[in-house]
Amino acid sequence: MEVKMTGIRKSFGSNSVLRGVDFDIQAGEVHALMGENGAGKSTLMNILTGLHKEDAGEIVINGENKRFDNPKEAEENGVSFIHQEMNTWPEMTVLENLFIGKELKNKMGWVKTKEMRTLAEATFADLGVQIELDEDVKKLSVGQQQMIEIAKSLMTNAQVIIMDEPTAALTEREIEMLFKIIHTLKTKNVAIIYISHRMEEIFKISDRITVMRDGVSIDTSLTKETTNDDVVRKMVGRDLEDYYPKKHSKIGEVVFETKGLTKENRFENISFTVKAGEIVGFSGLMGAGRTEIMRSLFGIDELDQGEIYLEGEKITIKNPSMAIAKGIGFLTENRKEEGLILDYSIRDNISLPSIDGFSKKGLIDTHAESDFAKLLMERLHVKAEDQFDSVSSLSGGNQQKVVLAKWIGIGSKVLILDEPTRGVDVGAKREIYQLMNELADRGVAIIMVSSDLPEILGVSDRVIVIHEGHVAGELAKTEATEEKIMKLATGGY
Amino acid sequence: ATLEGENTTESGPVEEKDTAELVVGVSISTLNNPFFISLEEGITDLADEQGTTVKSVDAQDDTAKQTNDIDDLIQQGVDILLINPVDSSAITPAVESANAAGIPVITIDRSSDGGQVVTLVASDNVEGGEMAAEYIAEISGTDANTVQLEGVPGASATRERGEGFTNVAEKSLNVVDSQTANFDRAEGLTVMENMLQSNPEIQAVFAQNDEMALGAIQAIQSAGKTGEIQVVGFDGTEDGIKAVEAGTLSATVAQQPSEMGKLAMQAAFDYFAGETIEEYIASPLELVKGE
Amino acid sequence: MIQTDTVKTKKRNPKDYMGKLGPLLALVVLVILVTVVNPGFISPNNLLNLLRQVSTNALIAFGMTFVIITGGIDLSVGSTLALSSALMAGAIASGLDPILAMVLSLFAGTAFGAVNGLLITKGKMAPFIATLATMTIYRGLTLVYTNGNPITGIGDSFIFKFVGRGYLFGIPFPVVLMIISFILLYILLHKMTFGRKTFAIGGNEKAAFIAGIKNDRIKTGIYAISGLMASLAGIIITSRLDSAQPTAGTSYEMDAIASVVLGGTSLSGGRGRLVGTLIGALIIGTLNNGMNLLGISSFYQQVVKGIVIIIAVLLDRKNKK
Amino acid sequence: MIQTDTVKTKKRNPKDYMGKLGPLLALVVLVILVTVVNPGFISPNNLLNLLRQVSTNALIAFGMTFVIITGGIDLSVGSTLALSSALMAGAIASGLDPILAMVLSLFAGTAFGAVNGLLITKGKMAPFIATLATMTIYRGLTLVYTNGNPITGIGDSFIFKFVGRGYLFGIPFPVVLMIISFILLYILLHKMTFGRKTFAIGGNEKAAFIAGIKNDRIKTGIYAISGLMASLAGIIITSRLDSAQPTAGTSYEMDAIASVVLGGTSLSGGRGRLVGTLIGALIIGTLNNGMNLLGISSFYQQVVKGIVIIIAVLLDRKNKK
Ligand SMILES: Nc1ncnc2c1ncn2[C@@H]1O[C@H](COP(=O)(O)OP(=O)(O)OP(=O)(O)O)[C@@H](O)[C@H]1O
Ligand SMILES: Nc1ncnc2c1ncn2[C@@H]1O[C@H](COP(=O)(O)OP(=O)(O)OP(=O)(O)O)[C@@H](O)[C@H]1O
Ligand SMILES: O[C@@H]1[C@H](O)[C@H](O)CO[C@H]1O
Ligand SMILES: [Mg+2]
Ligand SMILES: [Mg+2]
Repeated sequence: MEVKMTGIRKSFGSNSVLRGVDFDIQAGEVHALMGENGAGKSTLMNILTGLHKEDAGEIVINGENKRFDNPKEAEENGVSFIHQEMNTWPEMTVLENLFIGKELKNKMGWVKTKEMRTLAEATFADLGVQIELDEDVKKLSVGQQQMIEIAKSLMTNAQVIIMDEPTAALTEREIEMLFKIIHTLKTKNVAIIYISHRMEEIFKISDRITVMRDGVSIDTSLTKETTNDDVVRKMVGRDLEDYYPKKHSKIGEVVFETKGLTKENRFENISFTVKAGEIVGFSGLMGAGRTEIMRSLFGIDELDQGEIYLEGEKITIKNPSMAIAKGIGFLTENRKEEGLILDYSIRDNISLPSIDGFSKKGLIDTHAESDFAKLLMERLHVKAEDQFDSVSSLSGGNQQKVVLAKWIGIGSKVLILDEPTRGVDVGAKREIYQLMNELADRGVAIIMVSSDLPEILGVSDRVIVIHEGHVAGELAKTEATEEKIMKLATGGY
Repeated sequence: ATLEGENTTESGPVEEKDTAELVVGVSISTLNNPFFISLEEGITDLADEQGTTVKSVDAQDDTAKQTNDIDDLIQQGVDILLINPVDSSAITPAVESANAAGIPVITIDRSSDGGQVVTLVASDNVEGGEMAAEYIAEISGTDANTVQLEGVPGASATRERGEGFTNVAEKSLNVVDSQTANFDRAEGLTVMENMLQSNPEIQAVFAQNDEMALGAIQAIQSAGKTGEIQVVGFDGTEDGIKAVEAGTLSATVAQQPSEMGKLAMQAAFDYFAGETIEEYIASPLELVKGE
Repeated sequence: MIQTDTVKTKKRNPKDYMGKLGPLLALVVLVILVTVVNPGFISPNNLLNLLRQVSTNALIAFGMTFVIITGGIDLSVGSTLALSSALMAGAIASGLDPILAMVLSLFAGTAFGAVNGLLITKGKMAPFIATLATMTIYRGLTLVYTNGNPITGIGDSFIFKFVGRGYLFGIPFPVVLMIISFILLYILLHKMTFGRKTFAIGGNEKAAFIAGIKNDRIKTGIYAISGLMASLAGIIITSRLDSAQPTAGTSYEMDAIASVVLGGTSLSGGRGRLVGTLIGALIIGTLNNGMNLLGISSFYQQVVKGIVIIIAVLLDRKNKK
Repeated sequence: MIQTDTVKTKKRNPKDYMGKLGPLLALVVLVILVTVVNPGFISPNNLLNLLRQVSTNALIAFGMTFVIITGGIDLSVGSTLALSSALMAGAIASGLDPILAMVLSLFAGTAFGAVNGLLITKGKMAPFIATLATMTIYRGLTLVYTNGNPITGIGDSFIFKFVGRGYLFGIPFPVVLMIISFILLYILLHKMTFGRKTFAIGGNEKAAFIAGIKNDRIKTGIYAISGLMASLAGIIITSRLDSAQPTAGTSYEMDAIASVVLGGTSLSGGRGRLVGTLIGALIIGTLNNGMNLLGISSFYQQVVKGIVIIIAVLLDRKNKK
């Protein structure tokens, strides 16, 4: 199948998001679509699959002028879309999720469960994942849910598969698996549109790269004829210096320490320390339990056992409010569900954890609050008209910066960042790293959970590897390599 | 396929029973209203005196619930049913069920449109409505501008009092407005307030029960028209009588709910004593007026 | 093959069963309690009586289950019941064939439900406020149509009487209707794609749309079903009372919603079971019937009912943990 | 096409103003309509009368606004009103100082509200079902306490009479209470951290919790406020009726919720304004008062009220687009 989109334009209200995009895809190729957050990549794909309607432009499919009215129609015509935001039903089982809207049914309209089960098992086997089909999806990790989305798409026998940041929630292992599948699909002449902010992946699997900037397609070239720096330059419009900025901070005393943190069936005997000015990276496979450890020590989930020390003093944390009062901040991995109030303004989001600090006898000093928000926005280069813009109108990267701003604002001594750059473009990533460095300079102790191995290696002073709820090992910056981390992460020594 | 209430057990000669052995099922339309509380008290007081067992249920003004309640009483094998229907028509099948089970029925305050009942104990609501209208014409003059506060739409008391009132008012009063206030005091207040706004020259009010009348009196008071507007209520509840004594309520068509209950209970005793019972036992109505 | 992907929680988690059994357990405990105090409770006669009492609420609650699974609510069921019944009774009274009149009533109920659905989907109104408004409107129309009076003189036809007062092989016909409806709706909800879509809409409306589900159509259909069930309950009540009452069905939505929630269906949508609703309706019915049998005063009955609802919901929460 | 096509961005979006003005516009149109047909409507006397009628519903709706902003609902307000009033009247009748009795009533209302809050937060019950249960329980307790009879003989104290029947500079005292409550609650909701937290919980409960907000405490406080406002309304009603009615407040929750929604507060939480609620309450009050003035039969009144609610909500939706 061949698709050709030319001169695509689209505005949301007064916000013109696509201003003339040309994009094409040929059978059997992997075509990477690159661009900063908010460049319009997802919007372009939404138009292709009929979720949005273009204002102007032409779509030609197999030589025919054609557009789809809705995603279902696109899918029936062989174009499947794995969305950036997952479209799962948490309360329903894996099996039900896989077949929503396309259940196999007999002539009477009865659902044929057995046949669906067989088909699902086969697909999972192809993907190399083992997920219980009768489990509720809400009990799965983000990564596992992502695999379900991929499986869903594979089952449609699509000719074109759009993958919008499919690996953002995956770790190396699953990514390897996904790439194998992509190769198989290519041999079956399936075309893949691949969107990702992980540069190294792009060069590994794509045949062509199209770069978008501010709603315009800048360039399309063969992957083998271009370079990483080249693509980055086209995306951000200037040269980026080194990807992982140098960190100079002095590492001081131990600020934060845990001893024997345990939560039944989740993790056991987790002990570690973090020093002032230090960035400790937490690595591990999908579902290893990193997120759960952090949630428990921050008081979101309950801890069964263990002790927490802050600056040498034993502290108890029963809920986030207590953690914040002690000077601990936590950027959660799921910014839309737990990090932001999407409909609210940037200011209201930034000031939320510090709101009591702006109150005089309970009355909010809105001037001080606005100054505070403004300062942080400038400091973090949040791209927005002003602080009263609603967060939902920002691009993913800028949303992530708002969450970050909110935690920096409370003046934490200890900052836990769970997947801080998930779905964030290269430019913004670099700014976030720089920010982490600056915080470290000021003596903040930073814990960074990340599934992005290069990032772990590039940013951390020390790496702790979690395997099935246990600390599998610890590596100093100097000794850490991808191989060593993977070995620990998979239970090897 | 069969129907319930189809095969009425022939009510042969009544098996005489002593009051102390009797189990009486009582179904009251609602206990959210002082009137029916007095009614139930009338029944239980007499029953207690005679050592009779009473099983009482409250339909909360829901016709369907009352049918269920009566089924429950029939299940428990009561000897006789004293029913104060929520609605005269809707009670019919329940009475038929009781007939089929061979359980005699006495209705109180409101009749049953069908089935066989031993007797109906009630005051004549139509007559009461007429009494009220006549008294208003007497104190406020013929063709006085009068408004009516109606009870719960569809309730037989509402219909019958309205009917009686209209019978007389058509000829001798000038009815300027008539709205429902659901037998409720708070609604009586607001509805009256609004009526006063739209009809400043109201001279008299007929409220289909005392609760609404008392609400209307508050509205008249806050409009500063106490004394200018005559209010006539219905029921003769404790509060109503007090208001008549205080002169804020001109009159109330007093029913005697407790007496009604007693009469019904007594009829049940007489029935099981083998006496013949009148088809209709009138509970006294009395116009209680200030001086 | 990669092993690390497996989920630790297994399919047959005993706690899951507890969660599902929670409502049933509550019902059993309740039945035992009532029986101990008054053994007459479990006499076959009383049980049939109880089932007949339960049937109307159960029918309404079945429809409400669909609505609540989509994350909605239908406050208008009581008024829909009253209006469709009044129309039917009016038609019979003015000479229409009773069977046709009953069909008319079911159509009317379905239409009133569909109006709710359209307000919610096309009008994008919150279900609570849309059905609150139609609750008032349908009730008002009933009062206007009946002029506040019950409609009587409708009871000649055997078929019509049979619907509410008949027995089939010793089982009250309303109970038969309840069982048939249960089976049909069970299949619709749990075995057919319509049900899957219902759950999908409740679980994640946006994702359902993207998955090609015609949310608006399904939702309108669901509110129509709710209206249909309300009008069916209305036919039974009208037949049982031999008259259409203008105030019929007042506040029935509350018992129906309570039954659905007691049955374990979540008010936030996306989760629920029809068999749970049946059990919920039986709990409410047993409470009503049992407390009458135990001679508890109607004032205390309300207190007890509220407390039982709280306890049952809390227990269910606990089991689900 | 999916719904999110809209930009709900700028604070200073002119369409937003339209959205905010929507309810006010509806009110103005309504007032003009009624006045044209019956000029008596805008006589100062009737307006004061209208405001006094509105005051109790407005007070309850103010509390309800907080509840709805958190994404909750409080069905128990009417029963809370009745129970706290009955307790107060009982206390006065048995000789307690009326002022103390009024304070007692406010405390009681607050406590009943807090019980709702605890069921919802600690018991993790859905607000709808928790307050549905307490609605039944509080009503039952009221009936038990009053034995179904109104409590009378409480009207001797000037202060007590004044609360419902007094005038301050020609303004009915209930209206004064409404204005004072409005100002205090406005500050609480829109100017203080408590309000900010209320919105945050409604906007995203999880995010609010993680940001260190004590959700449970705030929510419990909010339901307590709702109870407090209901009991305040109860004092006014009791004073006006010179007696505590066991059935007082029945179905008041519906008018309160309708007022809140008409005022533009979203039932899904996170969005709302107290001034909107005031306007919403005025719309409902104008409807009730106006239709009486126009002599519309009470049956049709219900139909009209429902239709106006639908139209107002639809217009509001439209403006917000
Ligand atoms: N439904 C919508 N309504 C209004 N604005 C929208 C909508 N969808 C997207 N936008 C805006 O369009 C722009 C492009 O968004 P899009 O999601 O296409 O970016 P993207 O290139 O996929 O970015 P990312 O890498 O962060 O996913 C953004 O500024 C976004 O805020
Ligand atoms: N509520 C739950 N019920 C059952 N299992 C759960 C639940 N929450 C998490 N898990 C499981 O616990 C394990 C740890 O998950 P966690 O999210 O902490 O992993 P992680 O190391 O942060 O990985 P990820 O990259 O997926 O976030 C996973 O296997 C997950 O499926
Ligand atoms: O006779 C009673 C009383 O008047 C009561 O106030 C309302 O219902 C009627 O049936
Ligand atoms: Mg995107
Ligand atoms: Mg994680």
